[in-house]
Amino acid sequence: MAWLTGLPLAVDLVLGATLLWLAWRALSSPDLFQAVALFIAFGVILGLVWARLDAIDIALAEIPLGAGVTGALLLAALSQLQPAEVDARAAPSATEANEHQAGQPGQTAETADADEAQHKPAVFRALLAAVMGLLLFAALFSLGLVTWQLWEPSSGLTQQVNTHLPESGVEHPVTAVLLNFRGYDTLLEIAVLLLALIGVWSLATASNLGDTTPEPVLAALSRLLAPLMILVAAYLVWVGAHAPGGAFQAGSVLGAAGVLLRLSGWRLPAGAAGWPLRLVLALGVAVFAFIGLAVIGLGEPLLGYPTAWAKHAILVIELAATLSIGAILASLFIGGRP
Amino acid sequence: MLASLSVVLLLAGAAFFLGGSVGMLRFPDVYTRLHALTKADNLGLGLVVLGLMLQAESLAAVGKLFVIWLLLLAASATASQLVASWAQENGFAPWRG
Amino acid sequence: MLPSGAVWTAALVFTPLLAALACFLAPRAANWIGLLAAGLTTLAAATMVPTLMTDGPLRIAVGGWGAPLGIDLYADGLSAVLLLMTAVVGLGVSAFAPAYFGAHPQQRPWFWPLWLILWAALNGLYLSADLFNLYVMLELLGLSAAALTALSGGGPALNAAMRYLLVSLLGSAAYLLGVALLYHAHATVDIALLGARIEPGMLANAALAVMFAGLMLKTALFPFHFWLPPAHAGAPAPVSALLSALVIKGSFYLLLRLWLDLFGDLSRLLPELIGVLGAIAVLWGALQALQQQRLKLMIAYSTVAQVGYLFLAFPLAGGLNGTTAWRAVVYLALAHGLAKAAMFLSAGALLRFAHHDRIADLDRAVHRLPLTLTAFVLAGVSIMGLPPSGGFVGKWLLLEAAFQQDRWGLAVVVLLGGVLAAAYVFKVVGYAFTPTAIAQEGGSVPLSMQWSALLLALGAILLGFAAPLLLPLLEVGAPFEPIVGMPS
Amino acid sequence: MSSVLVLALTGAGLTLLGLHALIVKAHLLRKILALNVISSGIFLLLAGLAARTPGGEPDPVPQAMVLTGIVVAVAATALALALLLALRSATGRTRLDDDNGQ
Repeated sequence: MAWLTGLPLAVDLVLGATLLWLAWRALSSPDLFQAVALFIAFGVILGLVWARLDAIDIALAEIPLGAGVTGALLLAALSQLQPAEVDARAAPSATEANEHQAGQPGQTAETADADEAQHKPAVFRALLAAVMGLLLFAALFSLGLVTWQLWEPSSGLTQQVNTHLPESGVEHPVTAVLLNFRGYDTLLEIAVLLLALIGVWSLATASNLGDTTPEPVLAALSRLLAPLMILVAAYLVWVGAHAPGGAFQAGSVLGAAGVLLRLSGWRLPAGAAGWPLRLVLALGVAVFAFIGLAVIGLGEPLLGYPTAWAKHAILVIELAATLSIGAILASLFIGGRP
Repeated sequence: MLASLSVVLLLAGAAFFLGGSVGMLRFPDVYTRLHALTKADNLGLGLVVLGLMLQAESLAAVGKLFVIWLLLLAASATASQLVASWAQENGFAPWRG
Repeated sequence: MLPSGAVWTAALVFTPLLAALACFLAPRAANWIGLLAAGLTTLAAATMVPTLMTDGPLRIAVGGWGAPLGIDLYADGLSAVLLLMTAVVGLGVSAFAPAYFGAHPQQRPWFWPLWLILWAALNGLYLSADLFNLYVMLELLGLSAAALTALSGGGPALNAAMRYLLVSLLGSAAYLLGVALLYHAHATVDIALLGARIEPGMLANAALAVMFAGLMLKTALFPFHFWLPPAHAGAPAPVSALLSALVIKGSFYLLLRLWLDLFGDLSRLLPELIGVLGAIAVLWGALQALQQQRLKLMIAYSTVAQVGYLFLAFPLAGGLNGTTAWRAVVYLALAHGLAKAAMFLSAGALLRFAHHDRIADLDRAVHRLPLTLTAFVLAGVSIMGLPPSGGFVGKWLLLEAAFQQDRWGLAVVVLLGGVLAAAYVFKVVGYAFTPTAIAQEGGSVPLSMQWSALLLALGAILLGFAAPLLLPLLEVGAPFEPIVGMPS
Repeated sequence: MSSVLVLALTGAGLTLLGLHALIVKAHLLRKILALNVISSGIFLLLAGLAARTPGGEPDPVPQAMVLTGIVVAVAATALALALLLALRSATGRTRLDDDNGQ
């Protein structure tokens, strides 16, 4: 990888400019579908940036999660919102067109955002925009200056992580931080995912995805890919112990497999949609918490696995977490309660 | 020798990608654009993968690159088929000269 | 033998978390699981008190690694009193919930897991000494609170929940930005280590600005309060109680910790500014409350005013006897928690009875629901700050600090806020004694709903007598003393 | 080294770009996109600065934090989108109603 760090400044400038341009277009393009597509492209480029920053673990999570799952969720939501948005595209005075112009104070005030413009005079709006622009620029300037100030070599906690790596049960530093040194955060993070699913289920009453007959080609591909993706997920869990990879990356691949299977017409058997599914969804938090608490009985601190079997404890936790994360992500995409 | 062959293949692959991208931007309708994307890009990808195989450090890496190529072929073929059949169902007439 | 600190800290976070999983797996038993978990969590909070009083503040290294590599938990008097308040309010709301959701059976299986996760997040927040861990807790808290707000469905509630979620996410994003800056400047996210390493400068100011902006947004300090009234008024009554009594205290606690341990010496101007915002909030919130026609909106605006009081300590803290001001606002936060929960639960009982919450149409509710109205009035006594309530102790301490520093303006705001609170509480009481033209048919209200409100209100009053017990507990670990000046 | 600084500064730019859109744009889907851009910008700042270690091996702790952050962001996005759909089916609106008291 030595030649990568030698890449000229130009590559980073292009990557940075692309990110800013994609984000700006995703946030301002008049068509929502286009906005979502640009946002997914933004996620993929961000994945490249992570790889550029030697953050392979983040790249492996950013592309399936930040671009893939988030993109799929956005598209699924958009297809539900679609009827109104189509109307908006047909009639320029309707919602989306207004929204587009609200961000551009230079355009005529009559057609600008209906909610805002009718209450406040144009001068006031322009003043508000100017003040806000000034504030944002001041904020950007100070943030940039602070970042600049921070720019001197510093190793952070690298030394400490490397010193304690042999006791952690894994050889890959990021996995050691996630599953051992800061395992408490990771446990709660899986709880956040589960919480989001409980929240989504508390809102929805029926499955969000319509039961249209799937495309035969897609169905064929999904049947081919799904087993392969499960294999890849298993590989990612295993490889996480000594190289980039781990439960979250594996879980998102598993979740994507679930989404593909669902799109190709596969349904969970009726008997499995009740408590067996819920058990799988809760498994990650439950196993993690159980092991973390059980060690207290052995005289260890909370979540302090004894070095001798830290490796096995982490593997069990990661397997359970992968299953849960995959199931939660697929369920989030499908939306309604099964 | 191998290195320069690899560079030639990578450059050729990049040229096909460029052609495919230009085609996507310039072609008149969804079907011809799909042609540009799938045909030119798949060939470009094949050349890039071949070029990278020559630089690979182990046989396993060569195998992984080959699998990547196969998977991307299957995915892009399926995706273009989905886009085309959606366009047909929604009454997008093909371009006729 | 009392359980060790490690056990009760683990119990405080994991009992509600695992109970939430159990409720998710067995929705039909959710009521029983939830009540059991509430009891056990309260027990864990209670066992913590003697341990802290005898052994002093507690620091636990999760996983045995210790800061800066690992995450540390830290409990002192400040965490302890807030954990206790959360437990008491949590127990009261949990006792209220089964009867309340008996009439809304479709919401019940979701209320329990969401509320128990929220409880775990609050306890985890009060126990954490690690800024990034606190970020995860904030997100857990914000997402569960937003989902609970949406629980009753319907346009206004969903609108309020959506706005709440966006505000909450923006607030935690701003906080995380500050964490990122602090980590890269000082290579740790442990509060105690950062406190020793932080130095005045542009970076510390930037971190202070973004973290305080984010947390003030979450705490709904004027003018960031815009999201609070619709969210707190639109949620189901037990959820309103949780949001008003507990959730905003979480972000306030974090503000307080950051100020006390990290940022306190950085700025002379900021505390004055925060004090002004607090004073405006006290007066403006109370005036808005006075104008409301709906009981729940009135109580929600009262929360805007009461949040204002909490920020009056900032300008006082730097002066003579400044720590009294901190004690005062912590006491006010405790009293507000108990009293506001009681008020929202009373409102829930009234809603069940009359199927509306228009203040003008309360129609002699005092004769039909004497327990509930008693609860409302007792809670109101504490909100007004009349003796012998907990609110009185808090306001008394606050006035003492203000007088000692000759800050007459702040003293006037404190007193005026109390007068306005009396006005809106007595407005409700007045209508509750008045018959309306058309007599109303009321539904029956389960006693568990009425008693849980009354007991919480009594708690708010008893808090006034508990000062000799609670103030020493609050001093464990000397949370308000400047770290630099500590004797070695 | 300085080339990685460019990416950290990009993170700062993305955060402010997202903040602007979050305030200005009315459509809720756009606000959700804006929040995602904000968090991506903060992640870029957090993990970008982790690459300034003298040894060349980046600091794993901020990387792990960003991984956690990405998962939290996905969860928040999912909940926000579900709320948006529920709001839309209850009221027909895809933007916030501004006239509730304030």
